[in-house]
Amino acid sequence: MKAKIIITPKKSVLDPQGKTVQNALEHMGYTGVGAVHVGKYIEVELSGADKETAHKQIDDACHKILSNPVIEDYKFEIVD
Amino acid sequence: MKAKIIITPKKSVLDPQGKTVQNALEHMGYTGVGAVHVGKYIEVELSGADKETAHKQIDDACHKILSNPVIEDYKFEIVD
Amino acid sequence: MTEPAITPALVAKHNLTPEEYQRVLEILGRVPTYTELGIFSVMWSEHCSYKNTKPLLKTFPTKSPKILVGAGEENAGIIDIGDGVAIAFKIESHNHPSAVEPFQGAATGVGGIVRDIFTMGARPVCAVNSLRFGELSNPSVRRLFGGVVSGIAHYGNCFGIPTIAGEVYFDKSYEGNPLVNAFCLGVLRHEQITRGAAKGIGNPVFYVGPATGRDGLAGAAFASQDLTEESAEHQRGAVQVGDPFMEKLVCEACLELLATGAVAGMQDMGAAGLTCSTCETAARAGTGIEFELSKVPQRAPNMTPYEIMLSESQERMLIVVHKGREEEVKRIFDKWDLPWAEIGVVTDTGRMVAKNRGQVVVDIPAKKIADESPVYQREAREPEYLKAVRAFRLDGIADTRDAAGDLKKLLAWPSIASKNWVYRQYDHQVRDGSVVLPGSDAAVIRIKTDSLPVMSAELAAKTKGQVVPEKFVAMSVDCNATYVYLDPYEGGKITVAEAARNLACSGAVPLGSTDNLNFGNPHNPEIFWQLKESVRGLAEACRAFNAPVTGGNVSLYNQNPNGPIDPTPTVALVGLIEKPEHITTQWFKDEGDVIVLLGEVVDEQDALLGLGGSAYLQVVHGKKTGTPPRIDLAREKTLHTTLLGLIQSGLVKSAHDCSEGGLAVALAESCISQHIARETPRLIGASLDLSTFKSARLDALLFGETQSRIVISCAALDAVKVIGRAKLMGVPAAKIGVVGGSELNLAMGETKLTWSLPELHDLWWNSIARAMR
Amino acid sequence: MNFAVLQFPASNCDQDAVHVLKNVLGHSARLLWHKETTLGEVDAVLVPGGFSYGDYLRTGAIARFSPVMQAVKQFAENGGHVLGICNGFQILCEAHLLPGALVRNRSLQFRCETVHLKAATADSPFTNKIPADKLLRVPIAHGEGCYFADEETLSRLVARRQVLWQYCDANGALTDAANPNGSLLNIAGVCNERRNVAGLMPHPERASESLLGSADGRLIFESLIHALSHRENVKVA
Ligand SMILES: Nc1ncnc2c1ncn2[C@@H]1O[C@H](COP(=O)(O)OP(=O)(O)O)[C@@H](O)[C@H]1O
Ligand SMILES: [Mg+2]
Repeated sequence: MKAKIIITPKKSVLDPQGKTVQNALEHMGYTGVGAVHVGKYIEVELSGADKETAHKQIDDACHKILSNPVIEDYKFEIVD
Repeated sequence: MKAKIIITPKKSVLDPQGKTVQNALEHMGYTGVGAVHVGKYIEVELSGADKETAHKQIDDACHKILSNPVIEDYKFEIVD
Repeated sequence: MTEPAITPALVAKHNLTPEEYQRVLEILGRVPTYTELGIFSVMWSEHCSYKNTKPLLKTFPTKSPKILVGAGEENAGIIDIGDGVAIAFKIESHNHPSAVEPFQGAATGVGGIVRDIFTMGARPVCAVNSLRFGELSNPSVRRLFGGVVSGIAHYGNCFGIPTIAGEVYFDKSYEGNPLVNAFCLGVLRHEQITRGAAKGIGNPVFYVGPATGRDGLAGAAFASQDLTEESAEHQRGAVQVGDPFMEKLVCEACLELLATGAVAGMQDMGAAGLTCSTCETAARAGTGIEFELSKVPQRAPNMTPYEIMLSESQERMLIVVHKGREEEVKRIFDKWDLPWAEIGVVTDTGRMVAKNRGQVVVDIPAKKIADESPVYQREAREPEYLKAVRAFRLDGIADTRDAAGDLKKLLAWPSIASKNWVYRQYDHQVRDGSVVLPGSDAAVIRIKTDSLPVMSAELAAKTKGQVVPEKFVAMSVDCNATYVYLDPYEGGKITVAEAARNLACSGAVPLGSTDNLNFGNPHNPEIFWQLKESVRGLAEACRAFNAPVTGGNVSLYNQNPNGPIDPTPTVALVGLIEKPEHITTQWFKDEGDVIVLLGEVVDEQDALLGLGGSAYLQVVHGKKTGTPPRIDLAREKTLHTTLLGLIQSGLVKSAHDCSEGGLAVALAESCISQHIARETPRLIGASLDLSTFKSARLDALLFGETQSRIVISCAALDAVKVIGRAKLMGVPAAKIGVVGGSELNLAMGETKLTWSLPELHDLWWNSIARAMR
Repeated sequence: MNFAVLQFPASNCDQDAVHVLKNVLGHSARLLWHKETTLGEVDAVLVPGGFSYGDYLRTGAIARFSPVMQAVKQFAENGGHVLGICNGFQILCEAHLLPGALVRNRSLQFRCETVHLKAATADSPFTNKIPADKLLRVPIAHGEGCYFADEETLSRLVARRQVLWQYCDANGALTDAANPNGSLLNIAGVCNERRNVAGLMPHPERASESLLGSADGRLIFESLIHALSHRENVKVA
């Protein structure tokens, strides 16, 4: 099993990185580029445990250590 | 339209961040945690253009600027 | 859009008392709009108005012939350092935001103070910070500590400013109430001083920098209340995120723009953002200002006038431009790819008027709100706990039986241990000016011609490409809050004395100071007493050392339901070193050099022999009590001038003051603190004989914190001269040992102690890193 | 000599480089804005340290696409000498003017400290003045200075003596403890195959005056200046 986690800056929070990448893409001539958001991708390999327990554990970990709930949102899926 | 891009360190590249997250998870008592890999998630909002053109542009951008092929792999999807 | 009706509940929610609200009604002659209510709320918060501390701040010495811009006049004070060059510096707190989000809170704290400095027209050349946390055994403290340090590193490193000094203390009273005080120093020529005044009726007003979002909404008001779960939660929704990259561009663009001469006035948007910058600039110039909110660049959709006025989005500036010179602003900000907008105009009405799509939403007399905030004379009462503190005697404390072990414990105590875990994360060398890096008593930077901001054509013609002689500026930030807690007045004096002593050890003469008063809730008379008494001490000491206060910051309400912080009036002192050869560091230099102690080894007049409030009592006996050591400012001053005289005569090879941990810690640090390169300390031994000093107690002799003491070393041939000259000046001086060997040896009559230097070094150098692992 | 020191948004060691080249070493040096498309009259290009574009996305990734970098590429292809320091090294790697890449320090923390460096060869325009047994004391200040290249590239670098500087301890040994960031083979700096482009993470410009603690970094600039004044008439720009 694997957990695939995506952590992104909250929409209400300034994302200087996203803004800078957006400007760079525009400068390089890519057309039709709108807002860019840069976040983190975390892949956790999981052994044992059933999917449900894994789900609970990862959710908890996301909340407690993997993301910073003050400025970030997270979502994840557990895949085989 | 949106491009969702995932950039991960190549397996051959040292990933101290992944290792640190793995240790932290173990430390906190999460069980069955295997290897952890930490990468980047980039979301690009796209206007106009058809999906195919968007696909081409994003692939190009990933190759040229969003990832560094020496150390990273990328994959992406275009969603509505 | 309909705005909420103004009700007593809404007024209370904005932290305005009924009397204050009455005052609002009088000033306006009508009921305020919702936006106006918000404006009064932040402008009259402690953070912006100093309404609880103004009477105290007036007691600081603020004048000297060298002061070009004094306390309270502008964003930062400015002092002349000769040859047409001046320095601007200031300290500021970001405590509450750091408690909520340590990384961003600390980062934006750095951003804010750097902005204050370049707003004055100065180029920021170095940063300093003063940090306080709970104890490292607590995981949530470690998270805060780690987050704050990496936030400071992130912002300062990326901006490209060396962070060259600071202090870090760990004490239970800061658990949940961390203190993050950031200092910045900049340099400029006298002619380049820029004012935050909206001068020139009819001049256009520009907004430059990134778009306004909902971040940090009413942050100034948040900083002006106790830290509770509720207030923190409220603020979590609006965390300010710093963008040091943007700040660097804004700084460069502003300095470039100032050189065109097109600028009539400039002010950063710090606390209370657009509100504060518009009404303060108008109030300073005695003018009015009128602007259109829909022209303000906005990051989020559907922002209300209230939100736009109160947002604390970072890295924004307000610039008043001479009419007809608008193109220059546009050209330069376009060059740096920075957003700008012309949002308004300077008027002669004396009012700050904000319109939203043509409709007036704010109309307030600028001077009244900026300068005529309510002022309170708070009640002060001596705290109860001081009775027990004063009653404490050493009777119940047995003298040390393991002095060797005690020194090791002290060196490994996080508040004394090396802070390299912190400062190695900061770029402390960018800008090619760091002469004495973190790790000695005071940091020293070099200022050279190309450190200065670009000149206007006019100024360039006047200076004719003359090279400014290199200048050496030293700085140190200090506060022993335990002392202040145990005796606010003496503690206040010692805070300044220690900073001055650190400067003296580096070879510098004080020029001025800036202070950050971090306290609990001033409505509590015991806390207000702490505040009042420590300000009395600070003021007296600043006078004694000729270090007038050029500005500072007040951060009250540093308390959570578990209680207030120890009173922490941090002081940063800045001084000048005349010649590069006078720059002195704290570590021993050469084998055979003689070690001399300047000052009285133990203050026998002190019933606690310097052990009250000492690190030793805390670490070895678990007691944080007792009256702290006394200080005699006149003697201290003589000590500094004497040391400076010796340094300037080329007689001193190293100088290190005795502070926490006393003589033994100072000696050990002189043996182990020189760091040559990664994994390469330079350890140099010493043999001391303290037999001639008759102290009743060994612990007092070794670890007592009697004030006004400095350990110096000099060439053996010079020792007699050094001691003679010191005595002539009335400073006690005695040879206490010799530099050399590979151990630290101490003899006192029968007692012989030996420490291995690698062991001491490891305990001292690595203990914070170990705690953070 | 005529040096051009590139200036990207948020370069922050640009003025330091100019200071050393001009005031300390007495050559002519000027800043060159990233939007410029030509280099003008120059003998060598210096890509300074800093946080170009905030180092957002990846260090050096965005700077690489500046107009001035296209001119630098051309200059290098014509044999012109280019030296990248810290962020400049990262930019040159991103621009494929140098092999490999720089990734996060293994400590995951920014590191500012002085390191000992050893020149692995004197056979380059950037090391010719460094005595064989001389250890240089030079500061580093970076968060992403861990040098990485795949095995094949690495062995090619070694075989062709493109590794120019390595982190070592006070005795010159290439130990793990002396390695501040986890770089493979303790690599602190490399050059290209043609040996006219080099980059290193340490900051020689911060070690060019004894007042600042070390003047060892000057040897690197002096090597370059020596090479430039003895080069054959290569046509550049
Ligand atoms: N947060 C920090 N940032 C930078 N330098 C620091 C920090 N904390 C401590 N230092 C440096 O470590 C050294 C020792 O600090 P400290 O123990 O407070 O000295 P002292 O007791 O002499 O005032 C000083 O050079 C100081 O500037
Ligand atoms: Mg000291």
